[in-house]
Amino acid sequence: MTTRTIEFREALREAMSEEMREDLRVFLIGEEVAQYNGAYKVSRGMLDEFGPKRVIDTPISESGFAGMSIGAAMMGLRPIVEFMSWSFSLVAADPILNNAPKMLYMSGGQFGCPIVFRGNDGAGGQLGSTHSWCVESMFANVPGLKMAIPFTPYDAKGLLKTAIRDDDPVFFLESERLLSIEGEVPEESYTVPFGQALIRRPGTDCTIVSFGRPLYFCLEAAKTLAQEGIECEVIDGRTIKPLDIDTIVASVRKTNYCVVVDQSWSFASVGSEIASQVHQHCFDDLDNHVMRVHNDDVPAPYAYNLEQEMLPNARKICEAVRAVTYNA
Amino acid sequence: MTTRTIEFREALREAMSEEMREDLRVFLIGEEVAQYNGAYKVSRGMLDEFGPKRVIDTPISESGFAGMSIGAAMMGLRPIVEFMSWSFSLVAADPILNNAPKMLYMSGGQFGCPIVFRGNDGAGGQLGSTHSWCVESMFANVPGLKMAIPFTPYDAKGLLKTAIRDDDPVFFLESERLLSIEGEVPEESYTVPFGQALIRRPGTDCTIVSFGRPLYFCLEAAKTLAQEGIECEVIDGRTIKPLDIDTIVASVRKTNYCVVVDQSWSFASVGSEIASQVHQHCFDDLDNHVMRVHNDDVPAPYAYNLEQEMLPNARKICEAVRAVTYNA
Amino acid sequence: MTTSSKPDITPQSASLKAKGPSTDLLKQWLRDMLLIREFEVRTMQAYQNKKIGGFCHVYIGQEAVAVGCTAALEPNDPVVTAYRDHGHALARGMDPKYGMAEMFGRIGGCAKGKGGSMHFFDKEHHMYGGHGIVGAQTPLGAGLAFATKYEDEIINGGVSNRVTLSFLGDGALNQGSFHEAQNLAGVLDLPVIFVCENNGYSMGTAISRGTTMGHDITSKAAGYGFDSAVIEGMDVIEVYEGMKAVVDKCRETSRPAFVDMRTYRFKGHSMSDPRKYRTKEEEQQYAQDDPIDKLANELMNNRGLSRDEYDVMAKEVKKQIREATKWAEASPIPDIEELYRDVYVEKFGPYSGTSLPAMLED
Amino acid sequence: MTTSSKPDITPQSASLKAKGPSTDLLKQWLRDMLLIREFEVRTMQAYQNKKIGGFCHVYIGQEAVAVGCTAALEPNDPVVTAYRDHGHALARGMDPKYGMAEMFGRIGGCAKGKGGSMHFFDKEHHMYGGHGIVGAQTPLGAGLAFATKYEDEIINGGVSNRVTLSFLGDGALNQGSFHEAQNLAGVLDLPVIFVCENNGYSMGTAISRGTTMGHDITSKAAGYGFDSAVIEGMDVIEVYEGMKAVVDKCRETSRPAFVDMRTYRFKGHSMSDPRKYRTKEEEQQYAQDDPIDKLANELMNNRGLSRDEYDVMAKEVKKQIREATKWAEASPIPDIEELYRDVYVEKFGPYSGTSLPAMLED
Ligand SMILES: Cc1ncc(C[n+]2csc(CCOP(=O)(O)OP(=O)(O)O)c2C)c(N)n1
Ligand SMILES: Cc1ncc(C[n+]2csc(CCOP(=O)(O)OP(=O)(O)O)c2C)c(N)n1
Ligand SMILES: [Mg+2]
Ligand SMILES: [Mg+2]
Repeated sequence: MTTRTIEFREALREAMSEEMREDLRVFLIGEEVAQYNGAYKVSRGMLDEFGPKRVIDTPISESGFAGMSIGAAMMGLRPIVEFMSWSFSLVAADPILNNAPKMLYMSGGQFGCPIVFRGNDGAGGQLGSTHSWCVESMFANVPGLKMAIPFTPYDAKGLLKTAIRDDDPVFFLESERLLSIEGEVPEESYTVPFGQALIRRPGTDCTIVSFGRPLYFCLEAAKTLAQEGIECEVIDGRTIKPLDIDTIVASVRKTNYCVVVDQSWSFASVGSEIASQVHQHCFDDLDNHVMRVHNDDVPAPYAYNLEQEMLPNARKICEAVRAVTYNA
Repeated sequence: MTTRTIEFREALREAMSEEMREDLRVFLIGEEVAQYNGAYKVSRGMLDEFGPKRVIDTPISESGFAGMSIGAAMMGLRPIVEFMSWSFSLVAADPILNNAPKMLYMSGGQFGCPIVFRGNDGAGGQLGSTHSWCVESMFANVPGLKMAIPFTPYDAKGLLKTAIRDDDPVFFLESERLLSIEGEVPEESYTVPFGQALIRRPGTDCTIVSFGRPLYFCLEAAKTLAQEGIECEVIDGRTIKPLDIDTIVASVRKTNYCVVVDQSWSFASVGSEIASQVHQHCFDDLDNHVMRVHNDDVPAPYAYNLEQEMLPNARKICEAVRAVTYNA
Repeated sequence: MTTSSKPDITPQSASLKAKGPSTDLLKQWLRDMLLIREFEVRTMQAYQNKKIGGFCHVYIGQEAVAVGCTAALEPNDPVVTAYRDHGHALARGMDPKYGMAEMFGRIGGCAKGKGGSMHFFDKEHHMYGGHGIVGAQTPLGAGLAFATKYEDEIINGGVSNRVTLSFLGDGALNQGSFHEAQNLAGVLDLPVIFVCENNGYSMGTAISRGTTMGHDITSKAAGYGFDSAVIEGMDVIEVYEGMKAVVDKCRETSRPAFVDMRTYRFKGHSMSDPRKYRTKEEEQQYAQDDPIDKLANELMNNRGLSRDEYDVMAKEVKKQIREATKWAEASPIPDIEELYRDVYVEKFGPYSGTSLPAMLED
Repeated sequence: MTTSSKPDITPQSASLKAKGPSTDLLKQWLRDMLLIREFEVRTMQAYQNKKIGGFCHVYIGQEAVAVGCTAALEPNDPVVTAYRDHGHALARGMDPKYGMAEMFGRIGGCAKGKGGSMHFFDKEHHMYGGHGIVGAQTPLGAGLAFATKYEDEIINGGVSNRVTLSFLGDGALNQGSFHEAQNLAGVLDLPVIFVCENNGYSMGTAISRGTTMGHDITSKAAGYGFDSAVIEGMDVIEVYEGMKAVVDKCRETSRPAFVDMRTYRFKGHSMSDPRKYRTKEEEQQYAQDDPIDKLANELMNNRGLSRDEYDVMAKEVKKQIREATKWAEASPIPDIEELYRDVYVEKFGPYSGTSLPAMLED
């Protein structure tokens, strides 16, 4: 495979463009995706290639265009719905949670929803509390949907292609903080399957599980900890639903310690879910309880120092790993 | 204290009426709360007593009247907002999650939101998937709000009065399935504080933690299990936020086993949170991992047999307790 | 079609009235309305007998709307509506046995017993539900119209020119989603008609109490630049003729439209509604407008339908519903495996993929 | 105030124009507009210098709106707006140092550095934010009006008769929450005026692309039975006079109203906007409409303001903002303890209750 280095946002764009070339049913819709080339330039150039009937600008009506796209998906189209930010998806909570993931069930198997909702998720850009949502914990509670959080440009492209081809609704959570990072991506077409976690750094002493952007903090922490003689195994879950608990369990059985790092608030979160499942599967393997590192349980503040402190940063991860492995 | 037997819905009504008599800032607003006397007759007679300026019918505009009430709360009024069902609160997710719980923070302490959102929560009435939401797991993720789930008429009244007097936003989750049950309620005014769990049945062999309606299933299961020689301690958490983890931990330290029963879906749920916290605090006390009983991870089906099977019923609880205590 | 302050679409009344719908067609409509009525009467009975659970909203009084609107459509035009959906499904052609079985919670139901009364779906007949959240079906309706147009323009390069009907209650006028759906339909030129079944009440709230400009809701449509019409919904011929004009124009122009369809529900909002919010007089007044009586009278007085013919028709319908009910009762309750079916198309974990209801295989 | 197809409220132009606002008042407005302009210029600079983070939307070009609207209000009339909120806060009377400190993320900020540019609040000046979610402030605005009325009728038995201004961008026209807010305001007779700062664009979307009837948005207000007005927002005198009529009527009748306030933002949507969606010509055209120049000219040509006086005023304003910026820079970053403050009023667990910003204690 020949590869080249591209930005995360380009990887996303390639995924969409390739799938749109392959499948006429696929289209992109959202605020400023067309003429403006995307608020974050993810869709730059797509209007030129596909025209305004397949790259569609909308008014600021998330509930309306999400619902409309669900209707289109019921008829067999395969919409990619861009939320400028997942923070703006709360106004569309009803269609995305009550319609898309339940239509197949309520209709007794008649109408599925092959749809992708995607956009920026998570704090870290000093956007204040209304604009800094990490929706994964809230929305992952709901059956009928799948959820992916890419960490590298490679995964951004591969997971998004899988999402677009998937026959079920997929919530695809990107991080604005990652859009400009670069990574190796093959020239050839490829996909990354859902439900397969990846070991981003092998280690023997403590398993760290995370998704998306906080993996950077995890890898940073792992480096620091390695200097202290603690070798962490950092696992990138890649999809929250389906969750590859097997890879996590296998690692914990080896390391006997586990820290979960989740950028959402702690209460009733992806973090608590993974902690709970790890305890269940590894009760006899664990030498300490699972530790969790989260955003602090407060609305996202604007001030830089407060926001940085709120995030599940490397310092907190180091502290958690040291605390959990103290008896190693 | 003299008591009398009243219905759950009457207990709720008394709480609201008493507080409205005491405090002119309190008002009730929602669909059909006034002229119709409430879709579930919770507010029966309140229009007659308080008039249409304090018991206010609204159009079917949850986002609008929730947001409007938040604005009123910013000015110091103390709205009680009735959602006919919490299932209909998804269309109001933005105001109730982005505004109410964050206003105090975003305004740097200037504008609090003393508001109560209340209504029916949970499946069990064959209402199908759009009308059977258990929102506790999704919404409890968010800091800045409190959350109460009453189980008896006594608590319904006492907790609701506390909620109305509270200066922070409270999500108050009732069960339509409980509205007609009766219970002893004092004549005298009283409140039930937030953050204090209650042992509904003392026991020595296994702790069962739950909230609201599933406690019936828990008590039913505890009876069955007692006949098998397993004495369960059934804890009613009463408020999810704040969570009285101390009472739960004290119980688990005694019983060494724990089952959490949560009527919401399992993933990233109140159940996973409690399981995770119990593991954290009782790692050395537990003789097995915490078991969780939830709604099955599917949209709520309409058919009676499917719905009953989906619920966290007594059979599943018994199975969980037996499974977790197998090594006792 | 009565006129409002600004009815933008008028049927070519003269010419249409001249030929008008044929007598055979009218008889068919009468039969369709009788079928819905009988279905609903049995539904109420079954509900009282606790064979049906959950919420149940019957369509009695509004039959002319579903039947007349359907008559104005092509068979493959998509339709979507709210939870008061039995009439639309039957008018669209769903065999009543599947509807009844659905409400009985049986595997033979149109949604295998998983949807219930509020969630009737029928893919074959282009009926996209049955939706429980007030207003939520209206963006879906825009989406169906979007898809028909997209299929024409992008996929098939053809000109199926389908028109979507998106029904809503007058209560849904005040939901934000409907506002957004209309604006989107407007800016995207979608061939969708929003038919407001204005029965004057959302639950116990008279339209004048909950809706600004409740006396003239087409004024709202003007704010989206829509054509609109006010149609007398208790007369199936007026419904048909009024809708035919709106549908034809929509098909031709691919422009959305709004219809204030004046109707009345004879029963309560749902099965548990004491109807204290309206007077007996008002109900009696409307009872005289019974759309079935009206058409039956027209047929008997002017089109030679005999009393006997009518009785035979009514009897046939009764029999059909009786048999549908029997069929529904005989249909088994769903296997517990159905719990984990139709959650995801893909099979994984506890989920066993999806399968179609028997309705689509018969 | 220009006329639209249906402007329902007209100022008593003759009489008002006759006396009109006094020269002193006009000078004050000029100063207020200059202050906002200078604040925004420094904001842009500070943003470029990375002293400000997050999203930042400046108000340059729209100054006449905030200043003219405020002038039409009583000091205790509540105001709420969207994220482009600096102008409203300053016009309402917030000392610019608190705003600048807020954007610098300092404890001296109006929200102790927790809100940022999009979330300016000022309780003393009845400024209820600064809200980031498009449209979300409009139900809040209805709620403020509800509360003023409720206080009058239920609590105080008095007649404060406050009027609430709820600002929104033209992009918010298409959010469901605004639709619901308007209908509620209508059925509940709330004294709220929805002022649409129609600057022609929501981000890169021209109003004609995103909004049906974009050329005449008062047609939407008609669907709620509102009075409405179209006001030329680049001329502070027109804003004041037009708004005064609307505000007075609202105060008198307790009926909501809608204003199509025609304005233009001279800069990009936010700090990162290349403005490719509009032409240089269009921008130059509007630059000639600069509301500050317009008022300055009026004052110089007809009211005897001298060049010197103007320069002194401009200099004072510059100095005030320079000092505000210095003050802001000198304000400390928030203690880490602030993280867990203001989450709940009640103290419990890690939460340490709440405290007011220094702004309210000075
Ligand atoms: C968002 C939402 N809020 C509330 C309800 C509860 N509810 C169901 S039907 C109804 C009244 C709807 O009236 P209308 O739209 O006029 O329809 P009709 O019943 O007259 O057919 C209400 C309030 C709901 N289903 N969805
Ligand atoms: C619900 C929601 N969707 C999207 C956004 C992102 N966004 C912020 S401002 C904006 C444009 C708003 O335009 P307009 O209302 O005209 O206000 P203006 O910027 O012109 O002042 C958008 C799309 C948001 N903040 N909230
Ligand atoms: Mg109705
Ligand atoms: Mg604008």
